[in-house]
Amino acid sequence: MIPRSSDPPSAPRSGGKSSPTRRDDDPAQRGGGQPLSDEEILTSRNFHVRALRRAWQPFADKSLSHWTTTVVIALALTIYGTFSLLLVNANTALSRWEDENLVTVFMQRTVEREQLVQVGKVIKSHAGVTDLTIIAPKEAVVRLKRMMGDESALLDELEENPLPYSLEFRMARQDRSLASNLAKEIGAMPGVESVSYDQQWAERLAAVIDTMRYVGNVMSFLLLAVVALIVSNTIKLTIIARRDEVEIMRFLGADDLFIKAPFVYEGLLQGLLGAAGALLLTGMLYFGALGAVLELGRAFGIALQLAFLPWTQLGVLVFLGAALGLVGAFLSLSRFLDA
Amino acid sequence: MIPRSSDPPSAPRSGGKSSPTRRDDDPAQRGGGQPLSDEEILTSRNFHVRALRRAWQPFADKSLSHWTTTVVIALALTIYGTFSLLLVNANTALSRWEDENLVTVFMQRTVEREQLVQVGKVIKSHAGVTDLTIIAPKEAVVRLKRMMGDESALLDELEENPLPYSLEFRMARQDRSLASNLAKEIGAMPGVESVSYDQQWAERLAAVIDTMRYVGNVMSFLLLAVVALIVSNTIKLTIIARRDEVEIMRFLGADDLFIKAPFVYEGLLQGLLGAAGALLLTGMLYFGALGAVLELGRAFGIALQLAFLPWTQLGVLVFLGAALGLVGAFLSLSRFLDA
Amino acid sequence: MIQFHDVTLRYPTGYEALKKVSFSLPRGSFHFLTGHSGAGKSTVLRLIYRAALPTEGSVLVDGRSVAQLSRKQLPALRRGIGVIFQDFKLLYDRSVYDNVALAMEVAGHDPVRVPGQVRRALQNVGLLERMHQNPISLSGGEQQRLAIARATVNRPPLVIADEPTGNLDKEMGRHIIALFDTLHQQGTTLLVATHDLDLAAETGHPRIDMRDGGLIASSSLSSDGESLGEGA
Amino acid sequence: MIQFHDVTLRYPTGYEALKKVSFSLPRGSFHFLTGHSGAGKSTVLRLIYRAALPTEGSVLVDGRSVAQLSRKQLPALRRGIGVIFQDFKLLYDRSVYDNVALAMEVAGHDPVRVPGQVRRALQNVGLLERMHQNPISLSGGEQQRLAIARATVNRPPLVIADEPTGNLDKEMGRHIIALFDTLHQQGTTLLVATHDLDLAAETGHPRIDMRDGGLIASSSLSSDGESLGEGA
Ligand SMILES: Nc1ncnc2c1ncn2[C@@H]1O[C@H](COP(=O)(O)OP(=O)(O)OP(=O)(O)O)[C@@H](O)[C@H]1O
Ligand SMILES: Nc1ncnc2c1ncn2[C@@H]1O[C@H](COP(=O)(O)OP(=O)(O)OP(=O)(O)O)[C@@H](O)[C@H]1O
Ligand SMILES: [Mg+2]
Ligand SMILES: [Mg+2]
Repeated sequence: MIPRSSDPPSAPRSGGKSSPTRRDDDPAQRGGGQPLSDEEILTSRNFHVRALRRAWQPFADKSLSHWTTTVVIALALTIYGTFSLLLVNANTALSRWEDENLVTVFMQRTVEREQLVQVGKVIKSHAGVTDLTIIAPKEAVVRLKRMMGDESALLDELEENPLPYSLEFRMARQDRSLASNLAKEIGAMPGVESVSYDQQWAERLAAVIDTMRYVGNVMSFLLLAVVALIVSNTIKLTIIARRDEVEIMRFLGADDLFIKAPFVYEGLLQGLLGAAGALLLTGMLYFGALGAVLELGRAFGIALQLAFLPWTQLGVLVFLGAALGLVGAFLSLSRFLDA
Repeated sequence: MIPRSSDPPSAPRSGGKSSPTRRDDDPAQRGGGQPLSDEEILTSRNFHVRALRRAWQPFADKSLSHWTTTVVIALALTIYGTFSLLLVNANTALSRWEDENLVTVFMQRTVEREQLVQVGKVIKSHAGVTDLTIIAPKEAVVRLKRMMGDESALLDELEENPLPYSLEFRMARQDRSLASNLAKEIGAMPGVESVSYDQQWAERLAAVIDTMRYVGNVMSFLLLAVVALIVSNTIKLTIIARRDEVEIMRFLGADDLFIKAPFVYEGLLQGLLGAAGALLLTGMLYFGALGAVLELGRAFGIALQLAFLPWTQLGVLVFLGAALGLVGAFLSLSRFLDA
Repeated sequence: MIQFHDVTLRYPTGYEALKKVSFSLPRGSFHFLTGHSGAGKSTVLRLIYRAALPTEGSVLVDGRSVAQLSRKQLPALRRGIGVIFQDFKLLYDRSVYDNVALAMEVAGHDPVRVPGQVRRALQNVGLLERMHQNPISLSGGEQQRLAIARATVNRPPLVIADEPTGNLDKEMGRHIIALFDTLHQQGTTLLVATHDLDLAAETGHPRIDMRDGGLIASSSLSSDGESLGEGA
Repeated sequence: MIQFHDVTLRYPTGYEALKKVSFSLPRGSFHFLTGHSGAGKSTVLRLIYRAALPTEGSVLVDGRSVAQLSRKQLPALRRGIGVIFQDFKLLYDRSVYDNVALAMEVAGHDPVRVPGQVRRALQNVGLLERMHQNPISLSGGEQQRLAIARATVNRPPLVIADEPTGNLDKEMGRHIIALFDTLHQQGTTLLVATHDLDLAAETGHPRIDMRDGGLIASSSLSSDGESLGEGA
């Protein structure tokens, strides 16, 4: 008889019937030994390591869908991060402007020193007034020239300084609402030509920023919801690819957590990797934009500034990444594993 | 004997052996009849209808992944569309500004009428000069006041108009490069104080727009590449879900095109639906932004305009959607069906 | 070990696959479950590891009604039963070895014990040399033997086999039955569904005979002293 | 119809599943292919519908070497062969009817002809009443019969069956063989792999016997006048 290479001759035909008795060397495992309880399995030191390794598998296998999803998360969080960056800087600009809150009192050209001092006293007597300064006509011309830029040549022609004295002061934040009353009162005093204050501008800008913030929040929410769906899709992909595995593990007596943990870790991994990518991208965008903004500022002669995201916002980014991954995972699990 | 309800008593046990002879009523189909050729199958009038119906199936089944992908395509194309919208409008603004291309010649305060006319003649003699105007000092003050806004009160104090005569003209587009030479020549003439022209500003703005366009193109390309990957993932999902079906159809003798067509249609459908969504969203954004921009313009006293995308750009959007879907489909097909 | 009390199972299609089936198998027994294609053999087995629930009547395993097990208790029941599925249910994305090892992992066995026990189970069915291959590259009969190795590697107190020799030649079929006999001698309870009456007759183990969802009393069964319900 | 010339098949693992196998089956013949589990029966069948390519030697179907078919010609070859797979290869996301109809759609049959022919094929295997069910709800043997219905619905000139009665009781097994006999009488060429020597013996059709990847000459074969190569 030709030897049957497909059936190792040692075991099934010849040694098959005797080999099962060899299990005697392992008495704890005899046919009838009770299997471990759920708790014992799940608390076993290897459980989470195994689940995490299983979750990492598709990334290590360079699964296109997993890396794509990670990139998508990174991009979405980068958009969110860029938006935060804009808002943070717009807010800084606004509060700096609000802090300025300069009120300027223009005196008549014919004003007398007496009147100037009188007006200064009245202003000082009001609550919340700070940084009161008197601007002499000379100083005023310098400022006007700076403001007119290229056309300042016109002013060189003036034979006599046409500008009057003026007074500047700021108002403490809490008393800001009084500014318009104060402006009216001062405007009525003798020797005062007119009063201007930029509170109105600040209010308009604040309204614009509020709208931006609102639109941004709505858009970010939609964006993140879509990304959660994408994550959930990717995990659905894994679940479908492992549908047989899950069914078979169920039949072999695997616990719910044992089956689900790898998918949850998978979502979490995608989210965290995505967040890491987003931090990197946002950082790169920041430095790119920083150069451009400074350049632009120089070109238009304005001193622009750009701050990076504060730590709390960076934390929010990482948290959003993790949350996206987990929400995506649980969406898929509840739809495709508990049915 | 108890009747075996699981085996219809009519057929297998009793009538089984005789029923195959009934095929005689269909002589063309006898065992040995040649099956149709590939061409005949593929050109059959039902082929594309069937493939399209099969492709629509997951959408009709409300497959989360298919609709998500469609939304993702829509969002990506909307971002692209919004970007185009910005560029189109920035370009319009730029070309309007370039059309302005105003050159202003400030005369000395002491200029004589003779000199003024002389300068005007020289300017006129140059090619490409249009719209030459003389601005009297009175008119100049009105303009300066408009420019200074709130601080124009200062000018009221002037006892004597301190501003000189000036001349304004524009240059035709093709002769624009001559502006700086012309400016130098005029600047050297007697009675001329200084020459200013805003060509430099236009050049700076053009540089900014060019950078925007470059960054935008790079970003759009990346974005669309990612979206193509997402589409390809969704189709991969379908392919995996139908892996057995594909294998079995291969074994049954299905042609390549017969197997692939539904997936290609599926990608195309996703892309076109996404493009439709993008048109809708971009339109909505446009009308939303239009209100905001006009509002903003009013607040800051500038006349802002916002045009919608031209037809060609809308066509590009639809084309991009279709291309995304097809590229995604072919990516998946080549990776998962031809292996 | 296993008790069926007037079990009826109607599938959602309205088809009555089991009709008032009653029987009881004591711990440590070895029974064959025979019957024509579609008689209800697989359905009986599915009820035991709760892949199906009875429409009427009750199924007890180890004295507990499987229908009343909570979601959390089900895995423990299944870890106590080694099932050989009619369609094998192997995983084709991992090696022969890993297929068997999975059963031990799921049951939470000490990792150091896994390799030795997996090798022994594979040797019992003659697949030790195929350890590193993918099951897809095994012949039909080899896959069936792999399913047997996986079901027995944990040495569960109860082994349920659905047509375990359908893809095996006579010689290999006898070898598998001999393997079951060894398990039986060590105290394992066995229930083996098959359509091969010759195979069942050869061994002399009691037979439960089914026809159209009901039981037919069998001589070897009554001689074994088992209580048997009437077929519908 | 089918010719094997010194066919050797070495799998990537290095395992030699077929060793210089030669035989030839004339058009209109009906052969059994027998052998132990792992002998190489399924491998021989896979070579015919080109799910595998020979390492050495050549396989001819209808006088054409299958190895030399272009990618575009392969589908036509397969449409001419009705295959019953050992693992059935059914689609569990559609009805019994649709499983059979798919074979006709793929072959591009006139849609109006599909329903009648599908019904007849299902009736032949006793599954007409199960038409609207999902194959997942069929018993093992019923699924096997569904696979038979699908393979024969197009009435292909060549039918290849891999263990088509492994999940069927004797009575149903005989019925299927009778169905094959009817096809045979109508001119279909048949090759049926099985490990059930009794079933093959009963029918009197010639047998090709395999052992470890080689052929063993069989009396009924030589009496049939077929040329047979030597086993390795
Ligand atoms: N989910 C279901 N829905 C409807 N009918 C079902 C379902 N599952 C099984 N059946 C029917 O119940 C009957 C018994 O099925 P079962 O699988 O128990 O048969 P069996 O004895 O194992 O047959 P075989 O030897 O062919 O495997 C069959 O006729 C089958 O079609
Ligand atoms: N892809 C593969 N890689 C490696 N070995 C393989 C592969 N496919 C089959 N084999 C081996 O080739 C041998 C013959 O396999 P084949 O499926 O032809 O056997 P068979 O006669 O059909 O057996 P059975 O009756 O068990 O189905 C087996 O030992 C099998 O393990
Ligand atoms: Mg069954
Ligand atoms: Mg085989």
